[in-house]
This record gives sequence, structure tokens and C-alpha cells, in this order.
Amino acid sequence: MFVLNHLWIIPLLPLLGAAVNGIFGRRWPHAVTNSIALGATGLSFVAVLELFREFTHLAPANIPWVQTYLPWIAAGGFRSDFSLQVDQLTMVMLLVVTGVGFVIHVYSTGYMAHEGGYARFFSYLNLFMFFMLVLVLGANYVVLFVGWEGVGLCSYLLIGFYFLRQSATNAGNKAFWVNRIGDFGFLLGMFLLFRTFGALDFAHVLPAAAGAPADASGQFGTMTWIALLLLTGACGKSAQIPLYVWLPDAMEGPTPVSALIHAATMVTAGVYMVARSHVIFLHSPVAMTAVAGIGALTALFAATIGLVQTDIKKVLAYSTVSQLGYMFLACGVGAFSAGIFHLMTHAFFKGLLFLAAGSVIHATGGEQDMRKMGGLRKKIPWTYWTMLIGTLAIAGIPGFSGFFSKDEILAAAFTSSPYGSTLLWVVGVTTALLTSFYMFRLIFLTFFGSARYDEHEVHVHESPRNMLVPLVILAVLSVIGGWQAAPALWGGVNHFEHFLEPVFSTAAVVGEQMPSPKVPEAASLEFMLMLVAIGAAAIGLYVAWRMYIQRTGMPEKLAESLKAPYQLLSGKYFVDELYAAAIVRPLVWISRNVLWHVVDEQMIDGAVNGVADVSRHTGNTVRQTESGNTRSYAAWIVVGAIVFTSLLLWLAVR
Amino acid sequence: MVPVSYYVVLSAVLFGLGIIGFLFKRNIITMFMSIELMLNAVNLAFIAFSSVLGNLAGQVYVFFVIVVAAAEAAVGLAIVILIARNRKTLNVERVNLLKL
Amino acid sequence: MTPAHLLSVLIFLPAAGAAALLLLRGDDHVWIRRLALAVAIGELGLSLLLLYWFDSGSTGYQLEELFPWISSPPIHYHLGIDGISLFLVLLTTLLTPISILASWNSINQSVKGFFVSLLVLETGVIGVFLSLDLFLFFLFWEVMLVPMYFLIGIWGHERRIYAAVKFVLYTMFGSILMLVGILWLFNSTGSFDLPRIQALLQAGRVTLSTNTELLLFGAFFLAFAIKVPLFPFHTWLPDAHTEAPTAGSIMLAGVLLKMGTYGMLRFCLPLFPKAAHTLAPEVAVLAIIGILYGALVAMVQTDLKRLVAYSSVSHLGFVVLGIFAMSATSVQGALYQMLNHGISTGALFLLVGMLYDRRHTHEISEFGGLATPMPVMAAFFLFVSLSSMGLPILNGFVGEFLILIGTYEHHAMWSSFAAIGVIFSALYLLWAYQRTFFGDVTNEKNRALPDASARERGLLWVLAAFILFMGVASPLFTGRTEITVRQVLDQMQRPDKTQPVDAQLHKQAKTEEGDASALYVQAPNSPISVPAKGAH
Amino acid sequence: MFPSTQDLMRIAPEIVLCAMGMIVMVVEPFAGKGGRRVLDVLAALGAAGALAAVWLPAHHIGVAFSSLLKVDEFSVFFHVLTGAVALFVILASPSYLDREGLPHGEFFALVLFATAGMGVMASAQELITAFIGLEISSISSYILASYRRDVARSNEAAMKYFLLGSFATAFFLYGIALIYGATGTTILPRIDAGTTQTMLLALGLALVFVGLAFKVAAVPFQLWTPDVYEGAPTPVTALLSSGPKAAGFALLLRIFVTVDHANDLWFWAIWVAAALTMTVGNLTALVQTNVKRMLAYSSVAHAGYILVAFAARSTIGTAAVLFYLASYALMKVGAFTALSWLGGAGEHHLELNDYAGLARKRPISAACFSFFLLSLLGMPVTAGFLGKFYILNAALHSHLVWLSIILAVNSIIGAFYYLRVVVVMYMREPTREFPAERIPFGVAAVLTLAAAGTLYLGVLPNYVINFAIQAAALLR
Amino acid sequence: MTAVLFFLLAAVAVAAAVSLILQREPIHSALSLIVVMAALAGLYLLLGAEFISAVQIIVYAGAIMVLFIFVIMLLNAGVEERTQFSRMARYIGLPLAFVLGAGLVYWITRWTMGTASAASMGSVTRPLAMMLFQDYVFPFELTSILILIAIVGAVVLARREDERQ
Repeated sequence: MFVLNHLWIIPLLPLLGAAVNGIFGRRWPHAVTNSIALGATGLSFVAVLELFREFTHLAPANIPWVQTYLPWIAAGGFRSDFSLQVDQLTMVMLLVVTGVGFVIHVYSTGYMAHEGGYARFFSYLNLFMFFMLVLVLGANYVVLFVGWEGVGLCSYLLIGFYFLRQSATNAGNKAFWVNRIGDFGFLLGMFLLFRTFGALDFAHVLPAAAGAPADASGQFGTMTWIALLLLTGACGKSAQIPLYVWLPDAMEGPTPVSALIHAATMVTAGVYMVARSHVIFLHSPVAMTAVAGIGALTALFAATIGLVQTDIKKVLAYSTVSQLGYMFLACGVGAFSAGIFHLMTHAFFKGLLFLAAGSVIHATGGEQDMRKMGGLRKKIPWTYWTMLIGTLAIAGIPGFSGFFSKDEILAAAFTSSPYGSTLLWVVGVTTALLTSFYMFRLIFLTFFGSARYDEHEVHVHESPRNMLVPLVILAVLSVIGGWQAAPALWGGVNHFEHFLEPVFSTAAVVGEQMPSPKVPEAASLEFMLMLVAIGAAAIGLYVAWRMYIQRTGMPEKLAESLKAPYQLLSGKYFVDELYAAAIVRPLVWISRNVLWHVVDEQMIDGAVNGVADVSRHTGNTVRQTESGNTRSYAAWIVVGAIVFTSLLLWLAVR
Repeated sequence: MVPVSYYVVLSAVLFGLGIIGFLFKRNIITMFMSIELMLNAVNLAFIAFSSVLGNLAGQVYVFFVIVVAAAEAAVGLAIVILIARNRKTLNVERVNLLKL
Repeated sequence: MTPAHLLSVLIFLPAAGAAALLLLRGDDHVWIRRLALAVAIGELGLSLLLLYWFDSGSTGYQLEELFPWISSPPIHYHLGIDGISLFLVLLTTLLTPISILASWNSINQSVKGFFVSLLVLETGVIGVFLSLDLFLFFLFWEVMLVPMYFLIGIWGHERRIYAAVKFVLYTMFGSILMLVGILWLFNSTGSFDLPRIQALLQAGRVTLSTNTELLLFGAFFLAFAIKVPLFPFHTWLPDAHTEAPTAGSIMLAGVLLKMGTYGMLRFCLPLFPKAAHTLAPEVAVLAIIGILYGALVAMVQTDLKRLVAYSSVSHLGFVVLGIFAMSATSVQGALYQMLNHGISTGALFLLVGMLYDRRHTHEISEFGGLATPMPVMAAFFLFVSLSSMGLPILNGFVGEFLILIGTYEHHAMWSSFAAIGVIFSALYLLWAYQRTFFGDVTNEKNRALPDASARERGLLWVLAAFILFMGVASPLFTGRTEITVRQVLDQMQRPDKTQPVDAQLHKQAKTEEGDASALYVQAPNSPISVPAKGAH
Repeated sequence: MFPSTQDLMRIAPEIVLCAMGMIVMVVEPFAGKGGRRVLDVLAALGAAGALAAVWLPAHHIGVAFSSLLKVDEFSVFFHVLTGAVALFVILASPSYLDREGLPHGEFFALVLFATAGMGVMASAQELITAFIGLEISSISSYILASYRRDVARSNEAAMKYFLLGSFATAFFLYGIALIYGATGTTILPRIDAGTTQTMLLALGLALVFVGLAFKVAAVPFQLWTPDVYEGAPTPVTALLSSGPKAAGFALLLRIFVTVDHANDLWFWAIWVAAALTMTVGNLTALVQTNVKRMLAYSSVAHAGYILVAFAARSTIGTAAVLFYLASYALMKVGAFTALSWLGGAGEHHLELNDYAGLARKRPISAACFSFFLLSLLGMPVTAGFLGKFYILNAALHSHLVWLSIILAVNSIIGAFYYLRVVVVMYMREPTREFPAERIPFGVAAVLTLAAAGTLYLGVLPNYVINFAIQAAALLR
Repeated sequence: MTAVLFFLLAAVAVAAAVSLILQREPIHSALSLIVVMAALAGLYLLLGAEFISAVQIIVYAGAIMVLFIFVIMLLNAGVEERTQFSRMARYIGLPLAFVLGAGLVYWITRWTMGTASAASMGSVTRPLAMMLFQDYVFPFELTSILILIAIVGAVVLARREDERQ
């Protein structure tokens, strides 16, 4: 029970690693930095594994297992401690975070070997691990928020890691700012939670919320407001419409960062938070609809953009946004465990894809444009094969992990009552088709065909072993990662869902809004749905093959003939431009030209200086009485005499 | 017999003329004379009141006023001489170095 | 046993140090600096004793000192400390040595005068926080203007004179009206003594009419609002900050602005609760405007120091909002945020000052890419900026969070609008940070700038340690202020019924016998009007 | 008839002053060039002696010379005040007189005589006696103002002062005459009882007010002040701005407090005059570039502040007037003394710019000067602050809210121009050469004493304010 | 008889006062002032103040005015220059001076009408002297200082440059 009693060990190890590397790392050789960073993360992973072992022996009554350390904030009527908790959901997240995190750390030692700021990179990465672990371990919303903001900070730091590059720092800022907008909602959500329930501990809030009356459909009650505000936060962190814009830009960071933070872990924090707060969401049909709607829309929207991107990482980025949309969709239809399941499988295959892409980039000397690749299959076979596995997984090819999780979501979208609907399902399937298409497009463009780069200048080489081993590990996970849920297909027990059941069982309390359990006769329906999904994936694959292998001129012709839609897509629907024109530039312009120059300088200072000027002007006017001419002075004396005698006589007569 | 108030009125008239003279004249000496006129008006008022009140104090005051006037005259005229010597003018309007 | 005159010693030790400095030769810069630092550190050490003697469990003022001073009207030398002032005093004693060290090498002309001014300033500020007599309070409040005026005006930058005069005139405008208010209050209650007035009001012995309260509140509040500074009285601040030398900025932002919020908490709320309640929405709206406005204007500044100055407007808006939300949580948060702002904005000014020492400019466009030549500085700058924008586990978050969540309890809209400031703070700080530290070194002058020296690093480490410590260990602070805050808020619910007279009244009655206060025996609350004939 | 010993003791300070004045004049012809120091010492002894002699009237309170004089705490206060002013001026002026090549003897004699006249004004409770006291101080002042007789500005100052002063005096006298006619007496305590003609009395009081308002330089009778203060030799300006003004206020106050009719009728006049005087004085001072002239305008403003305390019409109001006059005299004498030295030979360095960088070149003088300016501005720990504090207190005690606010706003305007001088001294680079000379002993002594006094009144006002309250209470 | 004399003297006094104002030669003004003083001396006699009347003639007309004339001669003061530099005096001061004078007259006529005519007090010189030297001895002594000051002043101010050595 050691780790259970000392939960703090898990996040603290990476923090120590970050501190040591951050402060002293600059002077140390890479090996030392490596051992510290990897040691910290690895030990943390080991601790999590041990925790998992201990956790499985824990009596259900002791779950969630809460440990409270020092009081953190205690003032007035508010109190929040540093407290950590473990339950099944946390356990899954811990395993994913430390596991994938460790693997990516390993990968980074290879990828970053020749970059400057090596220690700084690992310091940030460890710091990220710390915050991410705090996020998932936090036993109340405020501690969760610590991790929430902290990972945002690390994301900012790592996106802007190449701080000499303007675009990188811009992207970092953008990420932080957009996330702050989400955090604004999260904060207000917490405030409203606190006002409603008088505390922010999960142990207090969630049961209390479960017992509270639910909002009716279409009603904007307290629960709805809380849920929507939290959703805002989740949208920011998990890059959902309308706050997704930062994530594609975030690819400015080093590729391992994209893999770890912007694919596998941090961006899923929103999903985690929604799942964690599922009780509240379930109390609000409006919020559930919003979650599902946003998720579906984002999934489709991002997938369409992904169709035409040429930057290998951008494709993956939009793919991530799209997949996150899936997870939201899952949550929105009440299939929280499916969402978390997809979260996990996505962590594996998207992490893999990114790392593989990184390997490609590494191999081609930093090239990210797929139009300048091609035919790499032979030159970097390890990378090719692992990436292909990842692609198969994400495309939803049966047997691979993505298939299971995606299928579960689509099924829930169709069947779940009262949240699911055919429309959501159609969107989901369409997205699956598109996903399959752009992923295979990526594969075909990158690894097939002829080389479109200058072979004399670019010496393509396979990555070192410390990069390939992580690829293999993740590839394996991408295959087998979905198998715990596999039996469900055949009417058996979904182990994953079963494991998470204690967490999400509270949902059942909400009477008639409880998602209907799967009925046996629906099995055939589910099978049908599955077939459709597989078909969609296959179509995607086929079309990609047609366009990029068979008739390579077709994409260009298509772009010619469908100029307007093509440009809309390649311009990413011009959302960035829209935001810039509608929000950013007006804000800056108003701040500068209205608030600063007009209000501050002209109105307020103007008024103040105006008073001074008026005083001076009056002084100069009054001063003219002092003409130097004695007769004028005498005249003033007469004036004064008249004034005062009149005044006194008037007073005397009165 | 004339009511004493007539004397007081006369003093007021003379006092008023003194004020007017002070404002009207430009020559320092004649301005000063206007002041003397005002003082004379004061004296007349004192004596008139003294007479109507049957109280001799008023006449004593006149005595003091005359002494003060004499002292003022001595100093005032000395100042006039200084001005005339340094500024070569007696026009009060031309003595206006100090202003604003 | 409690030390008899600890508070007096705290107030006058810096002044004595300043006097001692005057005896040194003017060109003996080394010893002037050393002596000033020694005094400031000694003061810091002494002030730490407060933590030992301060009883966080007891209500009312502690370590009180009470002597009659001016007999007519009855004015006392009355000092005391409570939860509100405790940490502000400590903040002052902490920031003074930091200011001295910050100016170690950058001040080279009239060195003696500079350190004398700094120490006198410390005396004034600590006096403000410890005075319990309104007259005494006002005295320190005004006295502290003089050294600050000289600090800005003599050792400041290009437009220093304009800034210094603006600073003094703005502040004096408010404070002179406060003096009118103090005297009015005296003529209504017959006392300058804060605890006594509070006791009188509590006991219902003296009641102020609603209008009187409103006017008095206005007179006090204006002075504090200008000091804070609350929108729209803030325009002196950017100028003062931009032109002040580093030490001046640190003290100004770190401590002087807190005098305004301190005053609101110490005087406006407990003395005029009706008015405070009535006007709270208006004040809150100003505070919220200040939060958003300050942030937006900060965003578009081209001068780094000016940017930080405007950020103060934004941050202090939070504090004012917290105070006028009048929930225990928000007031606690406000109190805490005062300390946080002192530390983090002080640190920001310190950093900006270090940049200025190297480049003699504050223009952001002159910098760019500084992270390359000075990574340590860049790291600290980022750390402090994060604290300033309220990142959790750094100090700023705790204060802001408490303020917002406390405000939200009763005024959800206020809190919601104020929370937008959270977005904006990230906006201006990170943008400025990017323009200053990221990118290539575009200006050749910046290429070989030296990184933080050992002295500078030491200072930064101290402040950074505080930033982190206060971010994770806030109960150590808030626990000591809790009772006082509750007491203030209790006084806000002044009972209409007459209560048994507080012990304060008896305590004071003795000292006031036999002085000329008999002159002031009159109906305490006759309506304000043109006096009847022969008022004497 | 020879006056009684008692009566003589009550005018002991005046006797000492006049006697020493005459002795100085008698000694002068015998004192050669080197003998000037003797004159300085004699004159200083005269002023100091007068101060010491105040002990006698202070211990022989009462009415003297057939009720013409009333020696009470009030008059004692003013005797000390004017005596101290005289002492300061006498101490500060020898170096000035030497520098400007002016004779010592007559100067000191006139200062002493003028002080005697002020003393008479302060203790007179009969209008003609007061008038003669006023004339003694005024005529001496006229002469002193033109003491630099070869300097056009000095003559002009004297001429203006003389013409307008006499003009105003005529009003004052006519007022006395009318009061006499209306009541049959000029002895203040009897005026109310003797009223037969209210309107005539009102008219008389109005004219008396005009005359005295001229003396204390209340708007719109203030116009002479800047010209005279600027043109007069600076030590004389120091005297003029404090002594006669204090005496004028003393007389005004005694009439105001003693005569109920005056108290009733003057209230609004004083209210209006106070508001106007503060505002006009400050606004005009705001735009001055000549330091001496600026200080002259500031005197006008301060007269306005004092009038606010008048308008309070209460014991503490009167006490506030006394306290303010004391502190005002200290800081004004201090400031002008500093100026008399810093102005340099021929008083050529009076423009604001001449003081640039002074703090660097003459740190102590600059510090003292700044201290006086800060006191005039009303910074705490100085007499000026407590003076203003007492005035505001009195005003609010009598519910004069608007006057208080006008005063408050005015002190901000005041702050601006006082600070401007400080700015120039401390924050600008020197623009001229400062001759290397030691600060004369007398000037140093005055600066020290005045600064110490300003500080003393600002920190430990108990003795003075309690005395003032006592004096005010007993004045009624 | 006294009435006639009063009106005659009053007329002379007013006329001379007006003349004082209107004359452009200072010397003429001075002579006009002497006429006023003489007329006033007559009026004093009518009011029974013989002593003051005599003093008026001797001190005022005799001494003070001689001093004036002496100075006028000394300075060779010519025709008065009627400059109009002061708009204040011209447009406000003078009209208001008339108003002030008229106002004074108005208030005095209005409120002291009907008092008795001057009572003869017999010889007042002796009681006057008694009063001067008993009740008013203090101001009397003060005037001596005043005269002394005047002498000092005249000496200080009017002595010639070269005498200073």
C-alpha cells in the first residue's frame, strides 16, 4: 500500500526532475540530463504500475481513494487542500500518461539529441508530466485546475521551444491565450459549483450533484450553466470548436511534444474533465446536446480540413482535433467510458503517428511538407511500418485498437437514448470515411510513389534506435490497445467499460435520463453499424489509393475544378483570419486608439491637464488686474469698497 | 441754524470728491492732495459728530489725524521726490515697472 | 510579555537610519549603501518579530501604543497592528532592502539623498499601516509623499519632473479632501482615534446620517481610490512608474498602492458601512472597468515599464473588487492579493529595472531576443509574469481566485466580468514577453548584454521563492488575517440598538480627561448648514 | 499727567522698542564703518529686549490708558509674534544691508518703530489708538520699502504702498468717524452698547473693514501686495509679509470678536473675501516666474486661509488664526530670508531659473528653503500643516463645508507652484554660477531658528495652541 | 446767519475741491486745497471747534500745504499729463467712485437726518487739552514717535546721493 499512501510520489518525481534539470541541467552532459528526466518519468511510471497493483486490491468502498495533504487555500468561506485521489478513471489516465509519457521521453532523447536547449526541453517535459499527473490525480476542481493551467503553461513553453522562431512563439502565445478563454469558463464554472454546492471537492460535489434535481430538457438551470461553463474550459483545452484554432499551430513545437501533449495527453484533459463531471452533465440535457453537437461538428469540420493539408504534422493535428471531437461526441451521448476508451487508444495510435511523423521529419532533415516527400517506404522501413499500423488503427480497420473504440462511439451515437441520434451517427461515419481518406493520403504521399525531394541534398536515413523502440512499443499498443473491449463485439463483457463502471455508474441515478442499457436484440443492429463503419473506412482507403497511387494527377484536377471548396478547405475555412479580423485586431485597435490614446490620454489626462490649463489660464487672466498701474489698483479698492459696503448694508437692512 | 447732519453730508461729499480725485488725477502729488482732501472730510465728520454728541473726543481725534497727515505728508513727499529723481516723471501711470 | 515599543521602533528605525546616513560624507558611496542596507535589513529582522508576537487568535489591535500627543484637539500617538496591517508591514520591510539592493549600482548621483529618501519613505509607509489615530495616519500618509516625490523627481528618467509633480498633485488632491473628511468625522464624533470612533459607532453612541456617511465615505474613498489607483483616477500611475527609478517603482507598486486599498479596508468599510453598501455597486463597476481597461491598455503599450504600470491598475482593480464584494472570502483574497501584487509587480519592476540598467531604455521595440544573451533573466521574467497572470501554485492565483470566488457568491456578474481580466492578463504579459525575450536578437546592442549578476540573481531568487511559497502556503498568511477580516465585516453589520460600551471607551476616557477637549463638547451630529449666529 | 507704573508696564515692549530705536539712531553717527556691528547688536538687543519685556504685560493683564489699550493673552501673543519677527529681520538684514550698501542705523530704528506700532495695534481696543499704531507701522514700512532708494523698483513699491495705503487709511478713518458718530465712542467694548444708528454703524464697520482688508491684503484690496513685496528690499518684505499682516489680523480679530455688530455683519464679507482671496492669490501665484513675486502672491493666498478661520466665528477659529499667523510668520520670514541671501547682490537672482540646481550648490540653504516651501504648502510635520489643520477643523466645526472645500482645492493649486520651486532647486541642472561665499551668520541663524520653529510648531504644537485657545477664549 | 455762512463755506469748499480735481497745474490744485482747508476751518468755527480751526489753519494750510507747494516748486512739476493707461480706472473706477460717493451721501442723509444743530460748548480748548493729556496721553505720545519716524524717513529718503559716505 506504499504508493496508495504516498500518492504524492507520482507527480513529485517528474517535478524534481524538472527542477534539477531546469536549474542545473545547462552545465551537464546529455547523459546526466537523460538519466534524470527518464529516471523521474520512469520511476513515476513504475509507481503507477505499483499503484495499479495496489489499487486492484482496494475494497470498492475505499474508491475513490482520497489523500489530503497540506491545506492550500483556506480563507473566508473557501477551503481547498492539496488532495489527490485515485479511482478507476484516474487509474486509466495515470497509466496512459506515465506510460505514453515515458515512451515519448525515450523517443525524445533521440529526436532532440542535436538540438540546443536539451536540458531545458527535458525540464519542460518533466514539468509537463508533473502537471498532467496533478491534473488527473487532483481530488478537487482547484487542484485539477492547477494541473490544467500547468499543462497549458508547459504546452506554451514547448510550442515556443524554438523561441528564435517568430512563428513558434506566436503559436505558443496563441495556445495559451485560447486556453485562457476556456479557463475563463472553467473558472466561472467552478465559482458556480462552489456557490451551488459550497465546496469543490469531487467527493463532495459529485454526490451532491447526483442528488440534485436535474434540469429539464431545454431548461437553462444551474446545472446547465455549470456544465456549459465547464464545457467552455474543456473546449479550450481539447481544441473543440470554436476554440480549436490553437492546436494546428501548436505543431510549431518539437514533434515529441506534439505527440505527448498535443495528441496523447494534455488535449484529452477536456475529455477527462467532462467525464469526471459527468454527473453534472447528465443533469442537463442541454449541456449533453451541446457536448455531442460540438464534438460531432468538430470531428467533421477538422476532418474536412485535414483532407487537403500538405504539412504532415498539420494533417495529424487536424486529425487530433477530429478525434477529440469523437471523444466529445461519446461523452455527449452519455458513453463516457467509450470516450475514455477512445482517449486511450487515441493516445497510443496518435502518439505513434506523431512520433513516426517525427521520424520522417528527422529522416528528411526537417522537411514537413508531404509534397516534398514520397517513396520513403524503402528507406525508412521501421518508420513506415509503424506508421502504417497507426494509420490502420486510426482509420478504424478491424482488429486495430481504433476500430474498437471508434465503433463503440458510433454505436452509442446511434443507439444511446435519449442523447443519441441518427444525425450524430451519420456525422461520425462520414468523419470516419474522411479520416481514413486523409490518413491514407498521408501514407501514400509520404511513403509511396517517387521521391519528390532532391536526393542529393537530403540524405534520408532511418532514425536511431532510441527513436524506433518507442515507435514499436506504441505500434504494438495501437494494435492490442483495443482488445480489452473486443469481447463486447461478440456480446461478451467489455473489460474496459466494466473497469470504469464504478465511476460512471452514478449516472444511473438520474432517473429517466439514464442512457438506456444495451438490449440484446440490438446486437444485430450494432453489427450493421459496424459494417457501415468498416465500409466507410474502406471507401476512404480506396479513394485515397485511387487518387494518390493510381491517378496521381487527379488531386490537382480536382482542386482545379472545385476551386472554391478547395481553397476554403486549404484555408482552413479562414477561421484564423475571421478571428483576427473580428476579435483580435479590433481589440488591439480599440485598446490602442480608443482606450489608450483617447480615453486615457485625451479624456482623463486631458481633463486633468485641462484643469491645470484652465487654472493657469484663469491665473493669467486674473493676473491682468495686476497691471502695475496704481490707478487701476485704486479702482479695484473702490470696487471692493462698494461690494463690501453694499453687502454689509444689505445685511444690516435685512 | 443748520442741522449737524448737513455738515456730515458735506463731509461725505468732500470724501467722495477725494475718492474721485484720487482716481482722476495722474500726478502723484495731486493724488496725494486728494487723500488730504479725504482726511479733511474725515475731520469735518469727526467735529460734526463731536458737536452733535457733545463729546470732545472727536476733536481730539481730529488733532491726531492732523498729526498723522503731517507725518504722512513728510514721508509721502520724500517718496515723491525719490520718484521724481529716479524716474523723471510724476505721472503715476508711468511708474509701472512692477506689474503682473 | 510583549515588547513595549516594537511598533514605534519599527516606524522610526528607518528614519533614524536616514538621520545617521546624513552624517556620512556625501561621496562615501560604499558606506552609504552599506549602512542603508544594514538599517533596512535590521528593520526586516525586527519586523519578523511581529510574527512571533502577533496573536492570530485575538480580535482587535495588538501591540498597541497609546500616548497623548496634541491636547487640542485631542490627538494621540496611537499605534497598533492587526491582521490587515501585519503583512503589509512585513511586505514593506521586505521590499525596502530589495529596493536598496536594486539600486546598488544604478544610482550614482546624490547617493546619500537617495537612500535617505528610501528610508524616510519606509518610515512613512510603515507609519501609515500602524497608525490608529486618524491624524497620525494622515500625517504619515502625506509625509511619505515627499521622499517619493524626490525619488521620482531627482533620480527618475526623462520626464521625471512632470511625473513627480503629477504624482504629488493627484495624491494631494485626494488626501486634502480626506483631511476635510477626517475633521468632519472628528467634529461629529469628538475623536481622531480609530478604535474609539469604531467603538462609539458600534455602541450607537454616535450615529451618522446617511448623507453624512455618503459624503464622508466619498472624501475618504476618493483619496484611497486615487492612491490605488482606481479607474478613472489612474493616469498618474503610468507616468510615475515609467519615470521613477527602479527602487521607486518597486516601492510605489509594491507598497504605496496598497495604502489605498488598506485605507478602504481600514476606514471606508468599518466607519461608513451604510455608504459602503450603498456605493459598492458603483465602486465594483469602476473596479471591473479598471481590471479590463488596465489590461487592454497595458496590452498596447510600447514601453515595458508603462505596461507593468497599467497591469497594476488591472490588478488593483481585483483588490478593490474583492474588498467591495464584502464577503469574507473576497476580502481575504483582496488582502492576499495586495501582498501578491507587491511581490510580483515589485519583481517585475525589478526585472525591468535590470534591463534598464543595461540598455537605458524601456521601449519594447529596443529589445527582442533577450532570451539568448540572458537566459536566467528570461526565466525569472517568465516566472514572475506567470505569477502576475495568476497561474496556480504561484501567489497571484490564490488571491485572484479567492477574490473572484468570494465575489461570485453574491455578485456573479461582477465576478464574471472581472474574470475576463484573467484572459487579458495572459494576453499582455505573454505578448510583451514574446517581443522582449523571444526571437532573434535584432538589435546589435543587445547581443552581448550580460546576464543577471550574482546580486541580481540573489534578489530574484528571494522574490521567486516568495512567489512560489505564497502560492502554495497561503493558509500561513490568511490564517493570521482571518479574524480581523471577519471583524471588519461584522462591523459592517452595525446594530441599531445601543450596545454596552466597549472597553476601548473606558480605556480612552482616562487619557482624554483634562485636555482641551471640553471645547468640542457639542451635539455630535447637528446637521451641516450655515451656522447660527455666534457659534463660539 | 504721568501714566501709572502699571500702565507703563503694560506697554513695556513698546517702550523698549522705541527706546532702542532712538538709541540706535543716536549711536549711529558715532559708529564708524566698523561700528556697524554695534548697531546690529543694539538693534537685535532691542528686539530681544522687547521679547523679554513681554514678560511684564504678560503678568500685568488688564486695561490700560483709560481703556485705550487692553493687555491680554491675545495681545501678548502678538507681541511675541511681532517681536520675534523683528528679531529675525534684524538678524537677517545686516549682511543684506552691507551687500547693498545701505545704512544700518535708520533701518533698524524703523524696524523697531514699526514693531512698536504693530504692538500698539495688537493691544489697542480703541480705534484711534489702533489707527495711530497702524500709521506708525505703515509709515515705517513705506520708508523701509523704498530703502533701496536708488533702485527704481524700490521707489515704485514705496510709492504704490504709500498712495494706496493712505487711500485705504482714509476709508478706515472715515469708518471710524462714522462709528464714532453712530455710537459716540471708539472704544470697542462700548460700541455695541452705544448704538443709536445701526445703519451708520454698519456703514462705518464696512469702511473699517475695507481699510483693514487692505492691510491684510484681502481680495480685491490685495493688488498692492505683489508689487510692494517684490520691489521692497527682501528683508523688508519678510517683515511686511508677516508683521504688519499679523497686526492687521489682530486688529481685525479684536474688532470682529469684541463688537457683536461686526461679528454679525462681517461674516459674509469675510466669507466672500476668504474664498476670493484664496483663489485669486493661488491662481495668480501659479503663473509667476519670479520667486519673490510668487511668494508675495502666496501671502495673499494665505491671508485667504486665515480668513476662513475668521469665518468660523468660534474660539477654536480664533485660536486657529493665531496659530496660523505664528506658523505663517515663521515660514514666510524664513523663506524671504533665504531669498534675501540667495537673491545675490542687487537682488538680481530672483527668477525661478536662477534657482536651478541650487540643491547641488547650496544644499543646506536649498533644504531650508524647501522646508519652508513645504510648510507653506501644508506638508505634515511642519507648522503650515497644523495651521491649515486647525483652520479646517475650526471651519468644519462651524459647518463651513464649502469654505473648507475651497480651501482644500486651493491648497492643491498652492502645492503646484511651491513644488515647482522645489523641482527647480532639486531636479534641474544649474544654469548659472553660484559665487563661493559662506552663508552669513545672521542669515544662518534665522534660517535655523525659523526652521526649528516651523518644525516645533508642526510636531509639538501643544504649548502654542493651548495658549492661543486661552487667548481666544479670553478675548471675548 | 450761520446757515448762510454754512452754505457759503460749504459751496466754497465743494467748489475748491472740484477745482482741485480739475486743475491741471499741481500748484493750482494745491492752492485749491488750501481754499478747501480754509473753508473747513470756517466750518469748524461754526461747529464751535475754535482750537481745531486754528490748528487747521496753522498746521494744515500753513505747514503741510507749504510743504506740498515747496515740493511742487522743487520738482518743477508741470501740467498734469492726462494719460489713460488704466481702462480699469477710467471705465469702472471713476464711475464707481461717483457711485460710492453718492452712496455714502445717500446713506448718511438717510440715516442722520433730523438731528439737532450744533450746540455751543463754550470754550473747549481747556477740556480738550485735559482730554488730550489725560485720556489720550498714550496716543499723543505715540504721535511723537510718528513724527520721529517721519523725520527719519525724510532724512533717509531725501538726502542726496553723495552724502552717504
